[in-house]
Formats: sequence, C-alpha cells, structure tokens
Amino acid sequence: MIAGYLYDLMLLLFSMGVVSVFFTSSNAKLTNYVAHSLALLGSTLAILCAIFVFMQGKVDIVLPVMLPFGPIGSSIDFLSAFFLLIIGVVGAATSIYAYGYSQEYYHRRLPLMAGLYNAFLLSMVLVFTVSHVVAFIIAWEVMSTVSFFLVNHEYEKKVNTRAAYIYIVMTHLGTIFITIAFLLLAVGANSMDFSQLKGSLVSENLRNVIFVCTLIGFGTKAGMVPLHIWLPRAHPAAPSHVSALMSGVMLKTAIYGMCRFFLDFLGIGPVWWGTLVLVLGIITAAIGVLYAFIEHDIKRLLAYSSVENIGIILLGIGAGMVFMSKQQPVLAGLAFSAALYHVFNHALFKSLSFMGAGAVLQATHTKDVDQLGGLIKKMPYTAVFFLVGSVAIAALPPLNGFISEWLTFQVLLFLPQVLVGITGKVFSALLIALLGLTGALAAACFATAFGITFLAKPRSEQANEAVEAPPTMLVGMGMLAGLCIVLGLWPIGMLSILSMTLQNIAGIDIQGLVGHDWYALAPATGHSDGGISMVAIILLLLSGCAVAMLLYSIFGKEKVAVGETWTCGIVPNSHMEYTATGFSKSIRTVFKSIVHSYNETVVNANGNPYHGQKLFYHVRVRYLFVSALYIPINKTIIKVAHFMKKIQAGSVQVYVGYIMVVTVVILIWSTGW
Amino acid sequence: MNILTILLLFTTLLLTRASELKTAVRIIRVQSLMLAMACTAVGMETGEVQIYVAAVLTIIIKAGFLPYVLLNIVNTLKHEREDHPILNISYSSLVACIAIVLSYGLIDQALPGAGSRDALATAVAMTLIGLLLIITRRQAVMQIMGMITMENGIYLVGLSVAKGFPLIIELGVFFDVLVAVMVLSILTSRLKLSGISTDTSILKKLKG
Amino acid sequence: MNILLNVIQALGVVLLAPLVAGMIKTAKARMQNRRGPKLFQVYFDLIKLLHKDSVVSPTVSWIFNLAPYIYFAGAVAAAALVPVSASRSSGVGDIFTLIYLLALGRFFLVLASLDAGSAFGGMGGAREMFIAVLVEPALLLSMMTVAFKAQSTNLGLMASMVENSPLSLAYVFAAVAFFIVLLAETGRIPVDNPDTHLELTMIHEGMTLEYSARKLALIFWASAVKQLVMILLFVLLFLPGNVFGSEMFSGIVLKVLLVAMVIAIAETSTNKLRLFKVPDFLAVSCLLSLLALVAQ
Amino acid sequence: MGELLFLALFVPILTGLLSMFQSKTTGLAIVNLSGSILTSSCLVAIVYKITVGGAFSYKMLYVDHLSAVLLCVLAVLTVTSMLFSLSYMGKELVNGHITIIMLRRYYGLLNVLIFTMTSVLIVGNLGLMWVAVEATTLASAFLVAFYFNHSALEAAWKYVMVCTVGICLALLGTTLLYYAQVSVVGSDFQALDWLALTKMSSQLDPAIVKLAFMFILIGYGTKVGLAPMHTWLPDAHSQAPSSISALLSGMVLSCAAYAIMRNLIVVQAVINHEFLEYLLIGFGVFSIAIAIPFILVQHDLKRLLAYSSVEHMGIVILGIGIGTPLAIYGALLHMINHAIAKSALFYMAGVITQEYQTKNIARIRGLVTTMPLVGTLFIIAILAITGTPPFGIFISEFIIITAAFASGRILLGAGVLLLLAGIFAGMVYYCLGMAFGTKPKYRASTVSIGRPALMAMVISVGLVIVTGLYVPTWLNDMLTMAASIVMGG
Repeated sequence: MIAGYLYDLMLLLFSMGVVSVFFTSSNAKLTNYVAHSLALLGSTLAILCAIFVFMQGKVDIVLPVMLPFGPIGSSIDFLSAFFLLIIGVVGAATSIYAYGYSQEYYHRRLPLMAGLYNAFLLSMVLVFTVSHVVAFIIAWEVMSTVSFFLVNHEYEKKVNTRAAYIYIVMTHLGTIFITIAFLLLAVGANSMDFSQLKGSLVSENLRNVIFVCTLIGFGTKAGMVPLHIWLPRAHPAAPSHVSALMSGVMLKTAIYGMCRFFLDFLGIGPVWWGTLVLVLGIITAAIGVLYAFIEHDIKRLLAYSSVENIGIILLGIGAGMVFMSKQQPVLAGLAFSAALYHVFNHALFKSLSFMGAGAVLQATHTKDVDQLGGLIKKMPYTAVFFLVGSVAIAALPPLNGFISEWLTFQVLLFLPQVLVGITGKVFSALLIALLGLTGALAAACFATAFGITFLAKPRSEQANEAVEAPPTMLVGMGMLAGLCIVLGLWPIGMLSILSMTLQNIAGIDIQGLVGHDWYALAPATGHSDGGISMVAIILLLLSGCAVAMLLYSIFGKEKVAVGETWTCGIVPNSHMEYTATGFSKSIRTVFKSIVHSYNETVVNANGNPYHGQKLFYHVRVRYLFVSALYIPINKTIIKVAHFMKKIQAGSVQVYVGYIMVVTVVILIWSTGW
Repeated sequence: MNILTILLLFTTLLLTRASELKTAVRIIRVQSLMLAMACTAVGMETGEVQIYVAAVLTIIIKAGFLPYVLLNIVNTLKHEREDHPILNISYSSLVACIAIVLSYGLIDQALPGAGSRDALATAVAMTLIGLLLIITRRQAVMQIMGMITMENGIYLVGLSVAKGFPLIIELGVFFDVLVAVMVLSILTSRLKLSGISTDTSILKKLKG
Repeated sequence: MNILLNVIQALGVVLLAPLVAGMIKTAKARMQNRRGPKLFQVYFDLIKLLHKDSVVSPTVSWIFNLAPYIYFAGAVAAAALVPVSASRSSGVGDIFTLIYLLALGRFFLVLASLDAGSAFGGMGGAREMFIAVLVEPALLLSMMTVAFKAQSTNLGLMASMVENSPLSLAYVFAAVAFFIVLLAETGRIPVDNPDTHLELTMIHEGMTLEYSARKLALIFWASAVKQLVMILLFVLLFLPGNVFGSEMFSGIVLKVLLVAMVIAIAETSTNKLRLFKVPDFLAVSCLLSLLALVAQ
Repeated sequence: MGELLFLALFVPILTGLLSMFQSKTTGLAIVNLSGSILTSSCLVAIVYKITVGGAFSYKMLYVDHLSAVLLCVLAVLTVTSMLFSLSYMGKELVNGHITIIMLRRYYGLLNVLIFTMTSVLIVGNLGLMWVAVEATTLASAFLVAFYFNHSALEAAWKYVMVCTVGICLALLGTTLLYYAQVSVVGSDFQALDWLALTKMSSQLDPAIVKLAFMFILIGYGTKVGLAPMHTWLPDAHSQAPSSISALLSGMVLSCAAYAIMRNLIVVQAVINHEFLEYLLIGFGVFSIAIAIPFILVQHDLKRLLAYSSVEHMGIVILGIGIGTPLAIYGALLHMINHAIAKSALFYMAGVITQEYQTKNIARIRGLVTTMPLVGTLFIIAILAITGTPPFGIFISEFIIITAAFASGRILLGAGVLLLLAGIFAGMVYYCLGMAFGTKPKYRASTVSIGRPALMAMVISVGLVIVTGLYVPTWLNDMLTMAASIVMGG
C-alpha cells in the first residue's frame, strides 16, 4: 500500500522537523529553512497520502509504541483522508508562509517555535488518523499541549500566558469529557480499537450520556458557545501562521471527533440530539459574529469569526443528525456534505485571513485595526488576498464561502419535512433567518476589517511605514486564495470528494449529491430541482460588467480630475476617518442586551479645553458568558478552597485528633452499630 | 491477670488526672512495672523463656530507662506543668471513662465471645486514652507519655491474646519504642534549647 | 440551460428600471400637488451624468473604481434571475443567490464608501450595513413563507406555486411583511430618503457622496434596477395569480404599476423614522412573516 | 542468592558507617556515590533474578515480583538522590547553611534511611515489616529536623508524633492478626510469616482479621499519607532537605503502601470485598479530593508538591481498592511513575529554592530565563505529574480510570477525572507563574548547580517520558505477576 508508506514517511518527516531544530539551533536562518521545509514536505505527503487513500481505499498502519493496551495503530479511512487533505493543504500553505514570517522570530526562540510547529502538525495528523482510544487521547492532549506552548510562545507579554492558561485548562476539561465518552464506549465494546467501538453494547441512557459528553468535550475544542471563551484569547496570542493552523485545522479536529462519534460510533440517535446541536450551532454562529463585529483587534476578530463558522458547521451536522434519525438518508447526506464543505472552506479562508493579518502585523506591529489604514497602497498583494478571504468569509458569490452557506440554507429549508407541524416550520424559519443575520453581520464585519485596515489614509506612523510582505508569505496566501476561487467556481470537484468521504456510512445516501452537469450545483434531493450554477452566475456577472463598461464608454473617454474631498475648507486627514469602533456603534446599540458594551467614554488627553485637544474613545465590552458564568464559578471555587484550607490548621493535637476520630468512626461503622 | 488489667486501666485513668509532669512520669513507671508483672504472669502460664526475657526488657527499658530520660528532661524544664490542658483534668478523665465503655462495647460487638475480652478491651481503652492524652495535653512530655501508654496497651494485647510475639519481633518492637521515645525526647530538648517553649500547641507556624 | 434568455430579460429590466423610478417620482409629486419631473427625467439625468467629467479624491484606490461595476453587475445578475416567464425553469440561481448577489454589490459599495476616507462616507457605509443586517432576516423570513410551501428555493417553482394558489390570509401577512422589507431594501421612506442630501439623515446617498459623473450614473442605475427587481419579486411571489386574473406579461406590468403607486403613497403618507426606530419597523415585518408561516 | 539480599542490606550500613569517618567532602562524595551505586546494582541484580527465577525466600527475608516492582524504584532513587545530594548539600555547605559535621550526619542518616526502606521491601514477615516501617520514620526524623530551626523542629515533631501514633495502630492491627493466626495454629516459628498466613488465611477468624485490617489500614495509611491522616506530610516534605523530600514522597510513602498491599493479600481471603473496597476507595478518593484546595491556593512550592503526593497516593490506593488485576497493575505502575516524577520535581524544587533563596511561589518568577534547562525540565515534569500525555503518569492513571469504568464504577471514574482536572488547573497555574513572568531582583547565588544534580533530574525526567510511550516487556510481565500476587493468585 503506497498510502501506508507515504503515511510513515510523513510522520518521519514531521519528527525530523522536530528533531532538526536541536542541530540547527546555532543558525536561525538554517533552522527556519530546514524545519519549515520538512514541514512543507510532510504536508505535501499528507495530501498525496489522502489522494491515494481516496483512490485505493482504507489503509491500516501499526504505530511503534508499546503500551499495555494491545497493539496501537492508525487506520486511514475516507473520513480521515478528507481531514488529512485539509491539514495537508493548509499545512503546506502555512509552511511556505512561515519561511517569511519566521524572520520576525530570529531573535525570539525560533528553534523552539519551529520545532513545536512541526510537533503541532504531527500531533494533528495523528489525531485525524489513529484508530485506538489511548492513541487518540494521547495525540489529542499532545496537540493541545503543543499548541498551548505555541500560544504561550511570546510569554514576555503577561496576557499571552494568561490566554495560554485559560486555553489549557478549558481544553483539559474538554478532554476529560471526551475520555469519559470513549471509555463508556470502550467498556461497552470491551475493546479500545475504533473498529470495535461501533458495535458497542451500551444502554439507551448511556448513549445519551456519551452524546452529551462528546458534545461538551469536542465542543470545548471547537469553540462552541458557551465553551468558547479560550478561543478569542488563545488564537491571537499565537504566532500568525500558528493561529492560521489553529483556526484552520485544529478546530476541525473537534469536528472530526464529532463526525467519528455521530456517524461512526454512536450510530443513529434520537431526534433531540440533532435538535440540540442545531440550537447550539445557531447560538454559536450568532454570538460569535456579533462579538467579531464589535472587535477591533484584527486577530481577535478573526478568532470570533472562527466561532461563528463553527456554528455554521454545527448547523449542518445537527440537521444531518435530525435527518438520519428520521430515516432521510439523502437529506442527511446533503446536510453532512454541507457541513464538511464548510469545514474545508473555513480551513481555507480563515487560514488565509490569519496569514493576511500576520502580514499586516509584521509590517506594522499592531493588531489594532483603528491604528491601520491605507495599506492597500503599501501592500497591494496582501490586500488582494485578504479581500478574497473577506469576500469568501462573508459568503458572497462567486467564492467558496457562498457554496457551503447555500448548501446549509438548502438543508435548513428541507428541515420542516421531517420536523412536521407549525413548530418545526417556525423553528427552521428562525434558523434560516438567524443564519441570514449571521451572514449579513459577517459581511459587515469583514467590510470593516478590510475597509478600515487597507483603505483610506493611514491612521498611524507604523501604518504609514508599512512595506509589502516577503514573497514566500505572498505565495502562501496566494495558494489558499486561488483555492477559495476554485472551490467557489467549481463546487462539483469538492462535492465528489465529499461523496467519497461520506460513502458507506450507515443512514447516509450521497448518490446524486453530485449533479449531472459539471457546472451545475444541483444536489438531487428528490424534493425539488432547486439548483444553481456558479458558472452561469459568473457569466451573468460578467455580462453585467460588460453592460456597465458599455454604458461607461458610450460617450467617449472620460476626463478625470483629482481633488481632495470637501471638508469645509481644511485638508482631510486620517483623524476624520471612520474607525471600526465607530462602524460598529449602531450594532452595539441595537444588540445591547447581548453585547454589554459599557462606559463608552471620550477621554481628553491633554487638559487644555480650548485648543489642541486630543480625544480618545474607549469602549469596554462585558462578555456575557464570562461575566455570567465563568467568573462566578471561579470565585466560588477559590472561596471554597480558602475555607477548606482550615483543616490544615497546624496544631498537632488536632492532627492526632483526626486519626482518633477516623479510627473510632470506622470501628463503629465496621462493627455495624 | 484480670486484676492486673484492671490496675493498668486504673493507672491510665490516673494519668489523665496528672498535671505535674513528674508525677505523670512516675505513673508511667508504675504502669510499665505492672505490664512487666503481667508479662511474668503470662510467662508462668506458658512457661516460655522469651516472655521472661520480654518482662526483663520491659522493666529495664520501659520502667527503667525511659522514665529516667523523661525525668531528666522534666528537670531541665523549669516549673513547666500541664497547667491549662486543652480539655481540663476532670473532663478528660470523664472522656477516658467513656473510652473504656466504648472499647468494651466495641470488643463485644466486633469479637463476640473472644477468649480474653477484658484484656482486649483494656488494650483498646489504653490506646484510646493514650490518643486522648496526646490530643488534650499541651506539654510535649505529656504527649510522649500518651504514646507510651498506647504502646503499653498494644503490648498488653500481644501479651494477653497471643502470649507474646516471637523474640525477634519482640526485640524489634522494643528497639523501635526505645528509639521513638529517644527521638521525641531529643526533639523536646531541642525545642527547649532553641528558645521555643515545649508547649506543642503553639507549634502552628506550618499550616495551609 | 437558457442563460441567454436570462441575459435578455436582465437587459429588459435594466432598460425599464429608470422608467419605474421615474413613475414613482412623478406619482409622488402629483400626490404632493407638485407637477414634478417628467416621466423620463431619470433617463435624462443618467445621460447627463454619463457625459460629465468626474473628480476623484487622491486617497482612493482601485476598490473605488471597481465598486460601481460590481454593484451594477450584481444588480443585473439579480435582474436576470427574477422569474418572469423567460427564466422560469432555469437552474441558474435561486432566491438565496439573488439575495447574496445584491449583498455582493452592497459589500463593495460599502468598501468604496470607506475608501475616500471622508467621515460621511464611513457614516453612510456603517448605516447601510446596519440596515442590511436588520433587513436580511426579515427578507429571508418573508421568503420562507413562500419557499416552505414550494419546498424549494427555485424562483421559478415558487412563482408558479404562487400563481395557482388561492388568495389567503397567509399571503396578506406575507405580502405586507415583504413590502416593508422592500421599502427598507430599496432605501425609501420611512427607512431612508432617496431625495435628501442632508448629511445627518442620508444613508445610501452618504455612501455615494464621493462619486461623480459616470460612476455615479452606474450606481444610480443599479439602484433603480435593484428597486425594480424587488418590486418584481413582490409581484411574482407575493401577489397570487388570481389577483388580476391573468399571469400574462400585461398582468405583471399592471401589478408593477400598482406597486409603484403604493410605494408612492407610502412615501408621501409617512415620514422618515429615526435610525434606531428602524429595527422595530422591521421587527413588525418579521412577526408578520411568522404569522404567515403559522397561518399556512 | 540470599547473600545478595544481605549484601543489599549491608552495603548502605557500611556506607553510612564509613561516611561517619570522612572529614572531607570529596571523601564523602566518593564513599557515598560508590556505596549507592553498589546498593542499587545489588537491587537491580535481585530484580533480575526475580524476573528470571521468580520469587525466593531466605531465612526471614522474602522477595517476589511485588517487591521487585518497588525495588526497581528504590534502585533508581538511591542513585539519583545520592547524585543530587552531592551537588545540593555541597552547595548548602558552600553557602554556609550547614557544617561538615552536619553533612556527615546527613549522609549517615541517609544511608540508614535507604537501609530501612530496603528492609521494608525484602523482609518476609509482617511483624518485622512493621519494625522496618517504623524504622523509616525514625531514620528520617532527624533528616526532617535536619536544620534544627524552628519550623524544621515543628515539622519533625508533627512528623514523628503523627506517624508514630499511626504506626502504633498498625502494630495493634498486626498483633490482632497474629492473634488470629495463633488461635488457628498456635504460636510457632512461622509467626506472621505472610506466606504461611496466606496459606491458612481462609481459616482465620473473619471478625478478628477485619478488626486487625482496619487498624493496619489506618496505621500504615498514616504513613502513606491518606487523608485525613496526611497532615504530617506537607510539613515534613517542605522542611526536609529536597533530596530527603524526594525520597520521602517517592519511596517512603510507596513502602507504606506496599505494607498495606502485603496485609491485603493476607486478609482479602476472609474479609468480604465490599467492605475492603468501600474502605480503600473511600480513603483514596478522599485523599485526592482533600488535595485540591491546598493545590489551588498554595504559596509554598514544596508544600504544593507534597499535596500532589497526597493526591497520587490516593490514586494508588484507589487503584488497589478497585481491585481488578488491571487496576492493581495500574496502581503499581503509578507508584513507579509517581516516585520517579515526584523525586525529579523535588530535586528541581531544591535547585530553585537554592537559586531564589525562597520557597514562596509568588517570589519565584521567570525560571526559563534564569535557569533554562531546569525551567524546561520543571515544566515537563509538572505536566507529567498532572497526568498529561505522553508521560508515564498519564498511562497509569488512564489504566486505573479504565479499570474503574470496566468494573462498572462509572460515576467514580468520571468523578476522579474531574477531581484530577481541578488539580491540573492548580498545578499548571503555579507552574506558569514560576516558569514565565518577569524575573525578580534577587541576590543571584555565586555557585552554579553541579552536574550531578542536573544528571539526576535528566535521568528521572527521561524515564518518565520513556514510560509514557514504551512499557518494556519485562516490566509489563513483572507488573502483571505482581498484580496477580496482590490478587492473591
């Protein structure tokens, strides 16, 4: 099996990438190129490996570890292969990007970062492929720990360490629930091998327990509201190419886990499973995008937008589960393909955006959008790529984001056919409306992100002195931008991969997911022929442009004069421009109940009230779940701990007293008085 | 034999009433002597040599050497008495009585119709009272004596129900008791030397 | 796939759009006892604009130049998808596509509004996005009232389903709901005032403040097209066939005229809302759509 | 063969005696290093013989796979602790905290401690085992009180007081067990020899045995550090020199746990398992739970580690309490991993406290900048001790939890997992604070920490990492055998 050899070689390369930094640590340049080239090779092999699996079918590999749990191995089936493809594509792009981006870190522990970067890729590959409970949990925790160190890499800033701490604790909690779910299954199946878990004999209640544990466990990693609080802290703290990987791929490990459980291990469940996932999904999407919109730290903004996209993915999965439990295999197939399509898309455009943000960060050393501006002239290519990413995230045609969003809409449209009655109809209508709201907010959010960052005049010195990113970084971004366009114009290619991924899964039928025509996106759901054709839409848009050109040039050539905007007689400067904070003001006002933005104050920097005033506008946001959920819990725990500590009061008499009491109590209990 | 156990109990009760350290040490001495007598009694029953040896050891170490050491320490401590025990004298003897009742009850409950019920009960009672002393007394020396009482009680069990241990274990136990008390006494004197009072209830620096 | 038909239909819509805009203007004027502009005045304005030379700010980038084209193209593509009989059974695009094509245009126009870096542009863009965010759910909800019934988002199917179904309470609710959305989406009173140039109230105008001459003409034209598209959607998806019996072309024209009149009446009889009253206005639409869903 | 056992007992004594007559640090170093290496090679030889030839007894001594498991740990800890002591105490001497006489006493007592621990593991008789366990307390008493300052004395006093009281109860239990034996076969030379006891265990009077085991559990449990008898543990660990803290929590606690297991083998034939499980699981879970608040709110580095020891001993006892072969396998493996990881942590704590001249966590900042290697190892070790993969402790904890689930105790397993999460949160919080953050102003010590100490740490951490992904066959077999022995097979 070629795929098997490719797999082993890939693991070897990543491991070499980890080890190499120890030998090259003397020379930063060398470290950079060796480590990231190995990562690049590994990622390419991941792509090849996935392709071979798709061509030749499932492969099994035995891993070289020796633990008292029997043989531990990997098995790459189509689902794994799909995610392997994702990590390959994104990993390759980020690795190329890393060549240029690492120059920032030549004096900031580059060897550590490069080594961890390889380890991160390695662990994620293992998470996607291993087929043994213990191996999965080990890989999962290693992935979390490695990313934790990457988040903490710039520990000179206290906030990063704080973020890393919150991240590791949250993800550890999640892991515990995952472990519980796995162990319940493994005990039922009396084996820890994934192939056996499917037939696990567990009672109905236990299955529900397992489902809830899975949802909590993987939901924590995916950033599902209200377990998302670590995400907007951790992702901005990491180096940008790592943030790209974290958002693009690491979150998808959670989605992978959910698919494993819901499609493979648990089988078809009751309807409320899917409904619960749907509700959580829409909440996640709406909350995420709202917070993204009011954010003006560009990387935090992207992180929150990841939360939103996870919500959209969850919508697909939830709908799929509902369809499965209602014996609607075709619709279930459509739903899951919508979810997985969005998984792939989000991997592409979110990594792209993070890389763009990284390029901006490297050029200007600020993440605050309100400090930027005018970069489209300074860094034209980055601007184009970031624009592509933004349009894709905003789910606008003709890019890939629109396709998956469209599929999700279709899925939700068919929901009333299984959730009969008024409630079902209203429920799905509300879901669609809220998803529409989410889409519109995303558009607004990224209009701000791009507009304020790249357009108008620079709002600060560092923005004014920005220079274009090095070519390697541009190549990295370019790859993903190209893929965004391709997957937008030619969805059939992706859909055929998805139909391979989802084939021979019980309760799912993806025949006719791929339409008859290469250009038409017309999933035959047997309910309607509601199909669209991206090519046709492109043609229409082009013809529209043609008409516009015609009208434009119908009266000969246009004379263009350059003149400053009229600002009542003074030369317009960057202080007159709109900021992201101002842009989101009206939304903040309307959604006050969710976005507790408070003391929006104007601060006068220098006391003189008459002339030369310098004004700052501060906005603080009280995050709903943090203030309502996490802070109280934290406080109570600490209080209880302080109280409990009284038992170690320091008096030896008391200590001996404990022994006496225990003795007497146990004596009495055992003798059964 | 039974008379001895009763007397042992009596001495133990007496110990709970002692507030002067010297008297307490003397009581311990008496107690150990009685233990030795009990030993010989058992020896006469079974006629095994090792038990006589044990008796002799008891007299030498527990009735002879340890009280001597303790007295020395007490002498070095100037007018340190158990003035304000955590549980005052009469209450603690009350609790001691309760302990005796409790232990009898326990033995009846746990080992109904055991051969040497009194001895067992006495032993358990002595152990509990020893604990009680450690808990309710502030003076390091008093706590040491509480421990010796416990040990005596346990030894009594071995004696009464199992007719004494094999010699090697016997020796080991004796050795350990000896060393334990020595260690504690050294620590006490160190406490004294390093200017801290031997009132152990103020040793509360390490907590949390 | 008969995409050519779609294109032709689109061209038709593009050509007729200014006329409808003109009609609304005139009707409004008449109701306000003014003579008002000529019926074809809008065409004249557009031609005048297409002649003029333009002035652009030195701050702007290529986005500024690109935006009008995309806005226009989006509107045209939307026009091509509207299910007048030409493009009934085409698999080109559905209602979501149409909505998102309009959103695409809006997205770029907002970018352009930020490009020049003037405060008014930003303000206009922010408000436009604000309105859009609120309109989106209302629009989708009202659409769902039809789509759920047709079990499809294919505009052709939805339209034909509407044609041969009797007039019912549900339709009244849905129609009113969508009419509100229409007013908001096309930037008419009470949400926005298309005629004002008073900085503090303008929304759509604010965005396009930097534009002049031909680009401005494109934007105006595209807005007109967008407006006609919305009206057509209203006509085809929310006025069941048996209103004015025939679903022939004439029927459609008749209905369009009617709707234009209603818009004119609405504009004259109401006054502009405060910006932060708009959510309540659209909430009404959402509630009506939900009622329609329940009533089905 | 038996000579080997006696040799293992004799070498430490000899080393101790010799080091009493050394007047130079170099002499001390040479004597002790060679002595410890000799000792541990004896132990390794014994372990090897067991793995090939199985259990064997000699006079009053007896070793089998169960003792072999702990002998391995002892072999490792003897060398590492001695290596560490060389650098650590050397630096103490240079810094003028101790004199050469104290140093001599230190080595003497250290060897005695090693001797006593070895004897706990190789005696074949419950009575003698009691003697040996008590002896470990007494030997380590003066090591805890080593600096003879106020807090050291206080710690020592509490240590001896509490432990001796506990041990007395254990003696009572042992006596009762002897009573049970005598009442069956009458007193003979095989008194309390556990092979004999195990053979006849079915005939023993259940009531007495039950009573006996309760006292034994409480007694040895005090020494293991089971809550609520654990109170001596943080004081002793925080005051003793770090090498001693390492030995205490690595080995002494495990020895006591070993004693409990030995008694368990005898009694479980007659006592109903319900009772045993309730008792052991109860103590285990309570110990884990009690550690959490002290770990969440802690100011003293070494106390932090001490409470973590309480928690881990709780896990071990929990594993024993669950009582399936898998669980006991896990418990034994956990003993090994914990001993090695925790000793490594205490070594680092020693180095850190010497560098910063404080045990106060709040004043220890920026480890990775001040001492990169130690800092990195420290982070790794903390992650290891909190049960993060891919380190050994995760494996053993996972086995125990799995066993809990497999034996149908789902709530127990889930609960323990959550408790462990609490401990993880606490440990990592303080670890991050110490490892990163801005380096404070302090009087940097002149002497850098010696190579031997670093070697000791690297060896220990390396072992922990290895056991995380690779449990060698011989160890696997040994643990399996040991588990079956504990199961009474």
